[in-house]
Amino acid sequence: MENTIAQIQTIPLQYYIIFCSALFSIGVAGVLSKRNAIVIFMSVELMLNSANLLLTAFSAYRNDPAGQIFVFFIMVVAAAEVAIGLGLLVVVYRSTKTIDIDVLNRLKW
Amino acid sequence: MFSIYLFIFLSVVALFSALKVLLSKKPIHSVLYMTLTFFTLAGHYILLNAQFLAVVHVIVYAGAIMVLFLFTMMLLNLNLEGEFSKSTLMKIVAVIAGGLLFLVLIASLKSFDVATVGTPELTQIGLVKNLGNILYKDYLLPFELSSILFLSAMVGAVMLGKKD
Amino acid sequence: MDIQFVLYKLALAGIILLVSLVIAMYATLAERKVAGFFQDRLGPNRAGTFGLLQPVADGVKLFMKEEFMPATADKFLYLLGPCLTMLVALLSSAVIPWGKSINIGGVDYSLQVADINIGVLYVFAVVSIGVYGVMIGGWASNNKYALMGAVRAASQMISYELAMSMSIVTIVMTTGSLSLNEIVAQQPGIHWNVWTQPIGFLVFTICVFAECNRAPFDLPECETELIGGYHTEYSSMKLGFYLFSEYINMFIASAMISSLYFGGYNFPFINDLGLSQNVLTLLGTGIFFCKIGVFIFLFMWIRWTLPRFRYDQLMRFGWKTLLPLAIANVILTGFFHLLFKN
Amino acid sequence: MNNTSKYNVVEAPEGFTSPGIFATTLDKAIGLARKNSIWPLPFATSCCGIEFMATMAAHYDLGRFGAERLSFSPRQADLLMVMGTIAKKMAPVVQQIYEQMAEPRWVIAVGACASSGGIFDTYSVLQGIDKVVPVDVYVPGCPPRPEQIIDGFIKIQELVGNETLRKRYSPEYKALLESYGIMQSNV
Amino acid sequence: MIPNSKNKIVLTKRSKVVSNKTMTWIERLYLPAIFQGMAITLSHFFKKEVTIQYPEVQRPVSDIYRGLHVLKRDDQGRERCTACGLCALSCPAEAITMIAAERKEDEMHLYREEKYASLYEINMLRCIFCGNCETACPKEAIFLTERFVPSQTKRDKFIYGKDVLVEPKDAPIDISKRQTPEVLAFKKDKTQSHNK
Amino acid sequence: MENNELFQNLHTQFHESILLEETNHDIFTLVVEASSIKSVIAFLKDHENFIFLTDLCGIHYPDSDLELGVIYHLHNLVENKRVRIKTFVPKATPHLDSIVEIFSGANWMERETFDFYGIIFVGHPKLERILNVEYMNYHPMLKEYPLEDATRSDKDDAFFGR
Amino acid sequence: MKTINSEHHLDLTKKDEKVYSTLNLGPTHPATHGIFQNILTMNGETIVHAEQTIGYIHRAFEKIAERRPYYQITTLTDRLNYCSSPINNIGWHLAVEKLLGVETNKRIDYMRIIVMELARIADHLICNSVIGVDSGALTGFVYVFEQREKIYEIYEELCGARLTTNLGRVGGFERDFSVGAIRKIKELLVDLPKILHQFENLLMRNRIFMDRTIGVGSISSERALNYSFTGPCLRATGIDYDVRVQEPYCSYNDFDFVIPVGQHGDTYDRFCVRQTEIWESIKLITNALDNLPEGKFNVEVPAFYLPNKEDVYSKMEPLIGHFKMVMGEIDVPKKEIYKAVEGANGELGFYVVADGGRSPYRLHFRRPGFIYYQAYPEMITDSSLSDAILTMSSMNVIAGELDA
Repeated sequence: MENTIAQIQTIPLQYYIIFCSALFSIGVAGVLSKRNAIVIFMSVELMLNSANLLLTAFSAYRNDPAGQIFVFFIMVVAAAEVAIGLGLLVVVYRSTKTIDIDVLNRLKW
Repeated sequence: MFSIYLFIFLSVVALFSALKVLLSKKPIHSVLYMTLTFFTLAGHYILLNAQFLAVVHVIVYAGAIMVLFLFTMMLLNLNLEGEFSKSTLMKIVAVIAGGLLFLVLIASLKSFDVATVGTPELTQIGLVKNLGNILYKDYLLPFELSSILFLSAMVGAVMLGKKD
Repeated sequence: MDIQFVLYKLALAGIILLVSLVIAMYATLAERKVAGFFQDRLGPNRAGTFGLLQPVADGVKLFMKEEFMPATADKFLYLLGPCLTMLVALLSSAVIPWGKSINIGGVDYSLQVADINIGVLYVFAVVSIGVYGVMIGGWASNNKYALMGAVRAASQMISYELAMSMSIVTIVMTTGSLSLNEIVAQQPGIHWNVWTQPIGFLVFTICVFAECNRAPFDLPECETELIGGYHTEYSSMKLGFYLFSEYINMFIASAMISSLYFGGYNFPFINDLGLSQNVLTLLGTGIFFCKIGVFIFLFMWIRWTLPRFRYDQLMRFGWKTLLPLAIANVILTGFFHLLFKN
Repeated sequence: MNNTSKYNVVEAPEGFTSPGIFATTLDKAIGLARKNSIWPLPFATSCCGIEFMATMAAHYDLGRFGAERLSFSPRQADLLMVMGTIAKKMAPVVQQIYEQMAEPRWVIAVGACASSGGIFDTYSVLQGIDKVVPVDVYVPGCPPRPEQIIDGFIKIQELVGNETLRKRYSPEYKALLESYGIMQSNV
Repeated sequence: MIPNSKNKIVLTKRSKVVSNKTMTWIERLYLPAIFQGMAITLSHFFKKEVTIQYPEVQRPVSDIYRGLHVLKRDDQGRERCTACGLCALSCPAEAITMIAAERKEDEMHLYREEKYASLYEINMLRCIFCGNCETACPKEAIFLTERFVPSQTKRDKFIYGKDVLVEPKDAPIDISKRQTPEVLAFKKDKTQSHNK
Repeated sequence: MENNELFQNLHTQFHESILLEETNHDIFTLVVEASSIKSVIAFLKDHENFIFLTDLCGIHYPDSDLELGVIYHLHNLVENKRVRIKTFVPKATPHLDSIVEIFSGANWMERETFDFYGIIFVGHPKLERILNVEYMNYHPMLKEYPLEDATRSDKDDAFFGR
Repeated sequence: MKTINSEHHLDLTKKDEKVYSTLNLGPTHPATHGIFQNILTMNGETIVHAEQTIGYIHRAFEKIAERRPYYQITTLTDRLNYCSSPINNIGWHLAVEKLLGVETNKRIDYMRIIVMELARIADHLICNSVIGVDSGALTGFVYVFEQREKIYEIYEELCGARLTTNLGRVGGFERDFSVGAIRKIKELLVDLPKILHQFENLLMRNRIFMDRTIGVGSISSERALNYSFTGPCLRATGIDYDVRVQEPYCSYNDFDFVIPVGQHGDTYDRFCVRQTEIWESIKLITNALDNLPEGKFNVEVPAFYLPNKEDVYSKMEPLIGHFKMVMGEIDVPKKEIYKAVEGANGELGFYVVADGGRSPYRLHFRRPGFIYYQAYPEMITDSSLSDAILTMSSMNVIAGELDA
């Protein structure tokens, strides 16, 4: 198994950077273009993930574990964020009957 | 060279499904494409020999977060995206903005000297043993703090979920 | 990476696939027979002697039944649901150590498809995505009962996963490894983990029952409330996949219980027999399957004895009883570990 | 005044046989499998339902024939067992259940009420379910003893075992269903 | 005197509250009751199965079981039925159809009385096997037996005519177990015209 | 006799509304004018402890002026007394006050009576057919309608003298 | 206290529309046993409103009864509450006997008590085991069904049928208890308690079951009386109303038995009340069988009890009487009577209006199930779907009785 892993490093780092920026941009476009709060939420997750992958890639290439630890913490935060976010969404939905963010433009309903 | 093909395959699938997340009519399809994206990302982690992260990624993202999304969606019983969507203008603007951002990032890469990153070498840091050692020795405080964060998030979610 | 290695792994995977399918097949028969015996009746005995051809008959019938697709269903997801369930059910058998290695021609062949050093985590990952098949199927059917079954399945699986992982943490703490192979190897003879981790074993078993949607946690498909739950709208082999994957899950779960807590292929006096390594391995594998059989029987025994929980009680039980119990177990184990190991 | 029913009442059929179509070896093998794996949908409305419970219970054990897996979802069932009185109010429901069942499907009318109305020759009771769905086997008795229900089940097994796979595509079968106004889904 | 929670009406002195809803802490633990239940089911696991393998093994039915009807002949092989119509009248399901005919001279050996049923049909799908016809028969002609009516694939096969209902001459069906001891004693008295 | 006492009480309360008192039946029977049925029953419940509505059903006398009748059975559980109250309405205007407000249990019994006889209970929360199909256009328990299902084909009525 | 009727006050304002979903429970849902339809308005898994539709097996019993002679109505009563048809049979016979003013002797009474209590046991067994089935424990159901099978055998010995017995006649029984029947009853009295103990041990003190049933579908005694509850459902609310004690028939007052009552009228109360009633019935049967007096198994009822067969075969007078009875040319007093017996589900009443003809002018069955089932929406509001299903099975609404 180890020698298969050795081959991995033949992938140039730029590829990762390009891939992750593409993913990130898709996430940005999603946040901007969607009105469904859940999909927006997912786009945010997409952006987070592209950052995660890039961090891991850097950490692997630089042989520095800090990057992966960082990813680990991001995942924890993301999980917490989703739990709260979706909880909020459900509450919002209960009181307004919609999750369309363009309707939710007031701070009070 | 096997791994480069694998990388390209994973990346293409990931980008495709990430686009489908945005383009799908039904939110439930978005969720499922999102899950697919996450699986491809897990593949990327394995390519980088970050086994632990890959598995945690699957457990956390595919196993918990996306299930939560799906669950919320079913709970709210939302099937219709068609009833509201942004105006075409906004969509175009969004795509342009995303595209521009991509261009900027690529452009910045051009001025960035990859050689400074270091030489790729056989890495073992992604294995659970090494990661665990570092996590519990050097990063013990953040670890504990994150657990407190998690706990408070849980309490918060429970409080939110309570009916009135 | 020589071709021989690949071939051997492929063959092993194929054999395990086959074995788990056959075992699941006959688990369906066993369930019906065992239910019969528990209820003072005979169970299927017309298809072949002792009803041995019953699973075959069921399979052929399901294959030949009309492929039905509800008009309002989401076609693609409707098909995806059962396939995903089946796929996921078969995935987790890869990391289970079925036995020690066999020595042929001086080369050791391990009876484990992939000795991943994070095998336990791998199993968790697979289990955690197991819920998708059920959710997608229930959603795609566009039927209220199916949707309710799917929602129940999702919340149940997520909730019980937590307590399950907490109960395994203690195993990881005592063995110091995430590799299933290693965990099994650390339980020689009768030094099984169950003696040191009785609470963990209890919590793990209960959670596994919930993860497999078996009674008393069979809410997602309970007949008297939700007709068929998430598979209400499924017919033919798509239904077969759902029913079948339940038994595969049960098989894998039993294998997990026996390798985590009951020493896997280890058995008492293993070293006093003075047998050659290959014989010992085969014997160990046999013992392992016997242990699995016992747990499959336990699954059935419980199912035909207990009433099921109500949805909210199930949730309360998972979050307020099992999870604190598992956490307390972790703390206790850590405490004892510090006290006695150092 | 009496003609108040909305549903389509068809004359009772003379049962359905498949003339001129002979079972091949494959048919026989599949028939053998099918007949040992008939999953019934118990449509129990009254007394006969209680006797059906007795049939399922320890003394008679319908499970011996591989039929103890009751399918309450019509999609999954092979055999519709109508047990008990079917009132005119219920008739459309029976027909709907039949329509929802996936092919191949069989129907057994258990007991006098389901088969013919029994003693309830009244304005509110359907005089036999063969007015709304085609029936394969009738079991007499009010209610039939479990032995008779098993007899009826064995008769169904014989039908199933000797049926050709092509029966469901045959014009006779289609005509039969059409006479009941039942749409075949995708045969 | 309308009852409310404080003022419950008590009608008798025999009442006793039977439901105990407070759980002891052992019962709260789930496990003891579960183990007890498992012990019970396991004890049945090793018990002998009570199943009767029906088509091969017949369960004995009672002597007076009400199954398929029989139209009796007398000792000389003549049909007993005299077509009085009481059975049809007493049938709640209206399942019996009969047409009476006058006996001709040359039919003395076939029919016992001057009138006989030229057509006697029972619709077995309608029949509810209540036994009213047997009770109503004043001529000892119709009885229910412990035989079952088999299921059929066609509805019209359930109209049982005389060919099925009348007992064969060479194989009479014993119904004496259904008759009361008084009737059986009476049957021995051959001086009675009924028994000749 | 206590029945007399009960009758006296009712009589002082309702005067002419109580049309008839019959004692030749098994239980004390009153015939009450249709207009005051609700108040009589309310009185019996509140003042005479008839707290339990045992039964409510209709009856049809085609030859009488007031064709349709409703029969109430009330039960005084504590003293174990039963009373039967009858009331009659003409078929042309079969209107009667509903007693659902007094006894919730009367709800379906009244619906059933409506279904069978067409008696309209004024004030009933949901007076619809309950047992029969909704599109049925007659009230089947009226004496003039036949029992049999017209579609039965395997019977010849001539044999049964009916 | 809840409002009078929950059927018509749900305010579905526009805001709520999206939250509530409707769920059609039945008529083919497995837990409704084939016949009831409940349209539930759900908020998630909580029921906010229920609407019932019944009549899916309406068979026009009362119309048939107006066209059939008195003795043929026995076959109808069989099919009312088919789980305990002998009680209905004998109840009907008692009603006719009351109409005719016939007194029966003690032997008939005791025989009737044995038969009726057997029927009560059979009915309660099926109800309680179905509660088990609906809560997921199927095995107990099969165990008690073995015992029900034994009760069937006893019926078969007594009358020749298992379920719809057509048992007994006006004025007594058609035939005496056979030796085999008495032997089988004694065997049952030995076997049933063992299995019943096992069944209770499987469920009664099991916390899962207790959690599922306690507080589920409860109704106050006040509301229950207002809804005219009777039988175990009323007794579960704490009111000890039992027709066997209030208006003793069939010499029930010769025996001393406990009337079990519950506390809050919930599913667990109903389960326990039924379970205790089974034990009391076993005692009653044992007592009645031990004290079974000698005597005839029928009394002379000139208009109804058919003459002995041997007399019909040989003598003119009985033959004419036999013909008259079967044809229904009989003298019945012009009278109205109401006779109630304690059916398995509550007060089973027969209101007979006799005009002297061969069939009753009007026969109304007071069907306890029909009357108390209307409280079902009130009982399940604000509970979950699972609770609704357990409540339904614990109310033991029998379709034949419900829809007549």
